[in-house]
Amino acid sequence: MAHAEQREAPPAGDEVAHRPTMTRAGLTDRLAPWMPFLLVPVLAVLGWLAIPSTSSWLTLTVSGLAMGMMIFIMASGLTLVFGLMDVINFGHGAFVSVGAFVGVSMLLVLANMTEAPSLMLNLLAMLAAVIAAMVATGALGWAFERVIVKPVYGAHLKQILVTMGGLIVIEQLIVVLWGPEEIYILRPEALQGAVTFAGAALEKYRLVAVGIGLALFIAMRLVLRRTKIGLIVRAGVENGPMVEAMGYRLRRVFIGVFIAGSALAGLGGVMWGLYQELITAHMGQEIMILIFIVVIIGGLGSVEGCFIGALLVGLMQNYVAFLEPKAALVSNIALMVAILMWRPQGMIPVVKAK
Amino acid sequence: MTHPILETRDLTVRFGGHVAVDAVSCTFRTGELCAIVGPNGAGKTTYFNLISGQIPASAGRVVLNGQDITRAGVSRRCDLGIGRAFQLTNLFPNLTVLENVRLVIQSKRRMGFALFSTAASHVELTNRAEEILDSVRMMPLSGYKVSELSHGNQRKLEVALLIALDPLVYMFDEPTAGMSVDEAPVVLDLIARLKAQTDRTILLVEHKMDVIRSLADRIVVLHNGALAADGAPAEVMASDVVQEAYMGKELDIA
Amino acid sequence: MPEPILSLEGVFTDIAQYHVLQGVDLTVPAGEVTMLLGRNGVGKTTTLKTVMGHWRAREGRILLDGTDIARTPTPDIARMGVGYVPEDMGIFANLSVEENMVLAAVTGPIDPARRDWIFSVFPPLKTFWSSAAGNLSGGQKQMLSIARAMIEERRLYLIDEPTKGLAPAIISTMARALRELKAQGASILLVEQNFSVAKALGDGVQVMDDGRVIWSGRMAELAGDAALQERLMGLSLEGA
Amino acid sequence: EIRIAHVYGKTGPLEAYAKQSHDGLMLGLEYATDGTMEIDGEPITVIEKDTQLDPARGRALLAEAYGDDDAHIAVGPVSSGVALAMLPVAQEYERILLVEPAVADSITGSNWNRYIFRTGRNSSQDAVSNAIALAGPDVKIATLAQDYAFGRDGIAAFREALEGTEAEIVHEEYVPTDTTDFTAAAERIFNAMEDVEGDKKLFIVWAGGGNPMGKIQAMDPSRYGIEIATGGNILAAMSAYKQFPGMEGATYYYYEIPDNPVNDWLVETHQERFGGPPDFFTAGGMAAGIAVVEAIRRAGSTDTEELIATMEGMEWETPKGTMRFREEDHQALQSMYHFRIKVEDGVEWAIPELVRELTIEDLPIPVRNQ
Amino acid sequence: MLVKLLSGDSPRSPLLALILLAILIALAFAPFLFPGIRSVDTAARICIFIVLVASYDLLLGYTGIVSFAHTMFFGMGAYGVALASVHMGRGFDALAVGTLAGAALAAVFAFLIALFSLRVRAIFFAMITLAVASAVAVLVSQLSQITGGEDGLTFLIPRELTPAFRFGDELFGVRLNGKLLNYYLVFLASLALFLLLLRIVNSPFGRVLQAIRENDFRAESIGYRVVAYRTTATCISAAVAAFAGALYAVWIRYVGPDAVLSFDIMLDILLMVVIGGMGTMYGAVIGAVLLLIAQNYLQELMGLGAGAFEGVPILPELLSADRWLLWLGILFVLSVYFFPTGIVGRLRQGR
Ligand SMILES: Nc1ncnc2c1ncn2[C@@H]1O[C@H](COP(=O)(O)OP(=O)(O)OP(=O)(O)O)[C@@H](O)[C@H]1O
Ligand SMILES: Nc1ncnc2c1ncn2[C@@H]1O[C@H](COP(=O)(O)OP(=O)(O)OP(=O)(O)O)[C@@H](O)[C@H]1O
Ligand SMILES: [Mg+2]
Ligand SMILES: [Mg+2]
Repeated sequence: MAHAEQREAPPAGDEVAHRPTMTRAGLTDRLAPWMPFLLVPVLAVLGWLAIPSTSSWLTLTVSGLAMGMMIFIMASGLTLVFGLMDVINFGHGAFVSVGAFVGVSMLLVLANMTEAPSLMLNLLAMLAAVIAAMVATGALGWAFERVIVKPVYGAHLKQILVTMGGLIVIEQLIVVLWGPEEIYILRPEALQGAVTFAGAALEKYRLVAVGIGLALFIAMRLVLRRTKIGLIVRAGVENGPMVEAMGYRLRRVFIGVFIAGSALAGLGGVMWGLYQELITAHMGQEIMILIFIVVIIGGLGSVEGCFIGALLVGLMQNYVAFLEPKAALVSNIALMVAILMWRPQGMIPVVKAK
Repeated sequence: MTHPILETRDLTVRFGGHVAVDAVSCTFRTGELCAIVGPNGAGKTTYFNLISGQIPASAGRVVLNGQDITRAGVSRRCDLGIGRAFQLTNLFPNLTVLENVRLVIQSKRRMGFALFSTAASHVELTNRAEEILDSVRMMPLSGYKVSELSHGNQRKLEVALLIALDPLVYMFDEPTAGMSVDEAPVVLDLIARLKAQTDRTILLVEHKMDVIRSLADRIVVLHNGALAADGAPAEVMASDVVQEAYMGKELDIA
Repeated sequence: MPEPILSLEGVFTDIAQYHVLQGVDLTVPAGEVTMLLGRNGVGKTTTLKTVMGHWRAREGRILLDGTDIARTPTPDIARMGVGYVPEDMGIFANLSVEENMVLAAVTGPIDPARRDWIFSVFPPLKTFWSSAAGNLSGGQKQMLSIARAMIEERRLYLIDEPTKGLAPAIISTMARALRELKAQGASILLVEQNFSVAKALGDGVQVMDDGRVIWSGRMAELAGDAALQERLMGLSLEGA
Repeated sequence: EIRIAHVYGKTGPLEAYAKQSHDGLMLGLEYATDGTMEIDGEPITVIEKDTQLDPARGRALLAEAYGDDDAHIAVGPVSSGVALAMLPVAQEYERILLVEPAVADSITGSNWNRYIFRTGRNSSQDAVSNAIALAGPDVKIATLAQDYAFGRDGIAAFREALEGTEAEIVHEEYVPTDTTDFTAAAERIFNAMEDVEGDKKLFIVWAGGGNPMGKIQAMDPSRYGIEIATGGNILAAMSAYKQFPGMEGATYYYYEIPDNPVNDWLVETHQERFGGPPDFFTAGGMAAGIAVVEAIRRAGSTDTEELIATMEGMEWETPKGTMRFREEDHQALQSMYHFRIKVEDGVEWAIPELVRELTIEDLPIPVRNQ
Repeated sequence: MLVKLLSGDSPRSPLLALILLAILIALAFAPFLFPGIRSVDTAARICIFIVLVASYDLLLGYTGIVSFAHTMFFGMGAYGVALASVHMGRGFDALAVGTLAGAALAAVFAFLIALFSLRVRAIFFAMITLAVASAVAVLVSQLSQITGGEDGLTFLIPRELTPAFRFGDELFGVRLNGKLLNYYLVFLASLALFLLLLRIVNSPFGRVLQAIRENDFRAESIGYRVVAYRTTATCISAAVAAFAGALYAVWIRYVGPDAVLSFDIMLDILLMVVIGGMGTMYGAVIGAVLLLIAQNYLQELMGLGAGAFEGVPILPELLSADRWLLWLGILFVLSVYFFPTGIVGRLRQGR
């Protein structure tokens, strides 16, 4: 299917040798790349058919999509690092926690801004918290890459172990620095409560998540499409020495990507911490399985896939929990299994060939 | 000698819109050595892949000894007697050279599921493996890990594995590419000896004309995925397709 | 003889516990095609990799235009104008042909004129421009690998067995392309097993055995002397 | 020498609780011995063991405490799962295990043996006191709990306690323990309660992180006239109650509520030493510490049988007033506190103001170990 | 004879041989050499974990399958024994039935999961197992009527295996009671299982697994049905893990999600395999011994350390016994640094 669309007509030259036989690809072949994008609306329609009350369906759908955005924010860094650099960073969860702690500490310092009933001030405070968290986790990511990840590029298993070790160390350092108690925090004043429309209620905070999630998605796509960075990293994972032999300083690019991934985790941490209104050193670790599921069904490393995967998970969770709470437990796993049966490489695989 | 062993009927594979192998029908007979030639990207390796089962056919059939194996898996076809060496080296990199060969013999003798005897106790396997390594002059390297071999030696091992497998149909994909001038004859010699063993069939993809001239009983030309010519070496070599599309202008630049 | 662009002086390289290169002395004169010949496993590839900095020389000097690059990081060596075609082709299978080429153009976007020139040498690259490089045929991969090195002008090309797996027609166009490179002023160090290609292209020759250069001279000398060939490579090359 | 082993989940997710519990225990020992840390001239040694919240490790450590260290009495642990695993060890070694603060009913219920005592409250005490606090004419209650034994038992006890009152449960909702998004659960509850007439309340039983209260509140349950209610919690968690001024429920401890000399000493000493008020599990730990000293002092020996005889029915003073080990199941009966939330500026958490002390007599706690 | 028992897979390093011998002797005579409840308990855990880790090594080191579901199989064995003992009453028949049922269930599960590895990439498979294992753990805690939920199950084992059973007085100061018998049951069963695994990895079958790990594509094309081999290996590995779980249940007489199903155990196993050296079997022995001793005694050691640095600002805080996890994490990282091929690999390289 790689040849489904030829950019240019075969060369005109007089060479008889190179004119491979081309036929038009079948409809299914041409539709295939778009299938994942259709899944979200399909799922929403299925939900609408299954759920009797429309206002309930609306609440569930909108808040499910918003939850998906939040998950996407947390997963984006992982898919970047996992997909581009082929590094399984179990420590990602710890970065989420650190982001939450730094961000929340910042918010506690800026209490007068968060408690003021002004949306502007509140958002400014959040911005400050996010920046602080991203700087902190970015810096931590830099150290993590240098000390922990660098020796294990290419070895998945060792990555799992070493980053797991890093996870424990970071969590413990959080406990040393912030103490073992969980920290409760209220969202900024203007972001508490919900907006109601058509009998459905949506937390205001989720709207913020939607905004940030969309912005992030677009920004990531632009960077990866418009620059060589994505290419360098993907090629570097496959054959690092060759990339260097072309003249790229692979190390620097790798560090940069890792820092970016970690900073995104920090952003996710602030968002998640404020959503939970309760932060613990383990919070990142607890959400990791969900994040992994999203990244995997997306197709390791694809930002689009991760985005769709997150939305699907958000919707699925809400629908199933509403229809049959008992099944909520396995809904994500079932979703993952189903998608992998359909597309063993995830919905939008980045890896095209062996 | 004239007994047909392997046959492909309208064998076709499409990658999206690209027809890489286009309705190739061809019959191979026991005891013959058939060279398959064609420009780069003509579909030779893909044709091999279809026969040995690495990729599923989009249409058409593969028949071995009268049995339709179009749907059979790779290992099943191997059991039935199709053996394959790869164009790009494809070995067990962290095992020793000897172990690589032993594994093949072990498979040939169907001992893979022996759970409770130690591998070391099967001396006969080791002996046979050493014999084969000796025949390709690789005995001195038997203790090396494959990843420590130079490229040319890996190519030789690739050939050795196929010989160890001893299938009914041998498929060589450019066996001498990257081999130095003094090594290539060793391998070609081996192939010639296989050919002398009249109950084996050999399919050989090669770009070196002199090799083909000296070994082949018959030449099949693939071009843009389709069968372009099939016949005795001399007449096929002289045909227009081959001259134009394949040979190009000979290296007359000296 | 012109100034050497690359010279190796007494280079020793170890890989793990093996002493692979054992004092390689070798020069590549500027503007020439130098052939590096030798049997399997004598260290040709290792020599190229040592120049690129993939393996590090334990001892000895590697001079590129007079600067010792024995300790220079690989990317810097590449940016000094060295193009490298590795033996295993180093294709990025997960990227498309286009992406492979875009990466290879280090200094900026691909120059369309140069791209078209490459298309004329290797037409299949044009056909499969946007498909995954991992799906190319063996010979097509080989073309891509060479094309990547040629996409920008370099001063020195290190090319490891470029003709393996190529059909005769493509070999002759490739030979033509290498000559054009030479005409543009580039120098080439070429490892080759196909002696007719070597003979057609080479100006100078270095023959390796056992981790050393055991003979060096002009191509004409070697090509005309069957006894010398027999002595150096264990076989007269003309017939093969 | 009197050896007391404190076997508890010092490290791991419940580390914060563990620390409170241990501080409380030490303060209790100190208070009961007037700072000498001696009982009748015998010095007390406290041996600490960390279960890391692993039940198997808990068993091994308890065995070690009794066997290798020859502890006379063991106190702990934090987690119910670990506690249940440890119970048979006490029986095997025929030594006392004083459970604090693990809450599962079955510790002094179906899995009980005669070597087990508990100073902490059990789930029934929580449930019954909350039922009393919430009950009233025409009260209709929906419940939300985690879908596992602890959550289901808690609701069952709550339902039982409501029997005979005018209140009634109209909907029970259970969600997986690790739920983070409560939209669906809330929606189900709203749908179920929408058409119910009366004084509608949503009672939440939740252990560990997750904080469903705030999230459900954000969905504006007042649209349907539903009020949220829940029991007390540690101080840090009480900050989330600030969104619920006026909410009622029942709690186990809040440092400003009990009015007795033990609590006064505790609050003062704790402020001094740790720079903050004592919390939930500090009070429990202290009750256990005092109980140990009292029991040994009254028995005049560390012999297990004599201790059991002394402790059955023993009454002693704790920060929560007088507690009594019930003879049948060795559960410490104690007061609980019906509260109403008040929000005050400058206090980090919401303050549960005492509405009524629910004394031992007010609380019909079922005996479940028969 | 000895070589034969080891299936011809000698330690290939004098130091390693010495260490292994020392471990064998220490475990064989643990109750006499290190009397004390804690130390015997540690010894028994070490025995059981050696088997568990070795069975994982069969999967990971020899077959190249990364699975996070190994504790699930371990748990099945343990729950098998527990449920059988609860329902059939205490007795050896219950132990046998429970063990076999657990192992059979584990094998069936392994078979089903292994079918997945057909379709998906290795790392995807790892994540699937992770998700399935966590779902099973939650399921076990939800099905409290059957499994005892979070609280787990406590049960009685045959009296002959408990301290209450005496069969003599004292030997070298050690009481001859059922606990001792229990220890030797664990020890001998573990030894037998370990030798069995050693034999399997050195059999022709084991070689095929290695080939598949190296290059499954090529293994298929020389005639090995990769799926069949992978599945068989997964099933064997799962069954042995279940046996280990059964032994564990017999030893601690309690099962519960935290004790036999938790992800922490999975991590421990992984760490043990990697520190010890993947694909060596002996690595399992070294890894298990090292890590369990660290886990059991690191805290004490650190307590001493913290005491020594009293007065220095942050140091005691970092060295406090409660921060032992921090140091374990650091150990994780360092060990992968300094023993990239594991301790066994390092010893075999010389140096
Ligand atoms: N998996 C695949 N997906 C898409 N296209 C493929 C795939 N495999 C092969 N092709 C295409 O099919 C064509 C035939 O490839 P094949 O490898 O069979 O050529 P070949 O005749 O062996 O050439 P060479 O002599 O260069 O090895 C090539 O153009 C290649 O790009
Ligand atoms: N990664 C490695 N580890 C150990 N030894 C190696 C490694 N790579 C190469 N060698 C050894 O170094 C020697 C030289 O190898 P090299 O690849 O340079 O040979 P070559 O001259 O390029 O041969 P060929 O013509 O076969 O490509 C060989 O003997 C080979 O076994
Ligand atoms: Mg080919
Ligand atoms: Mg080479």
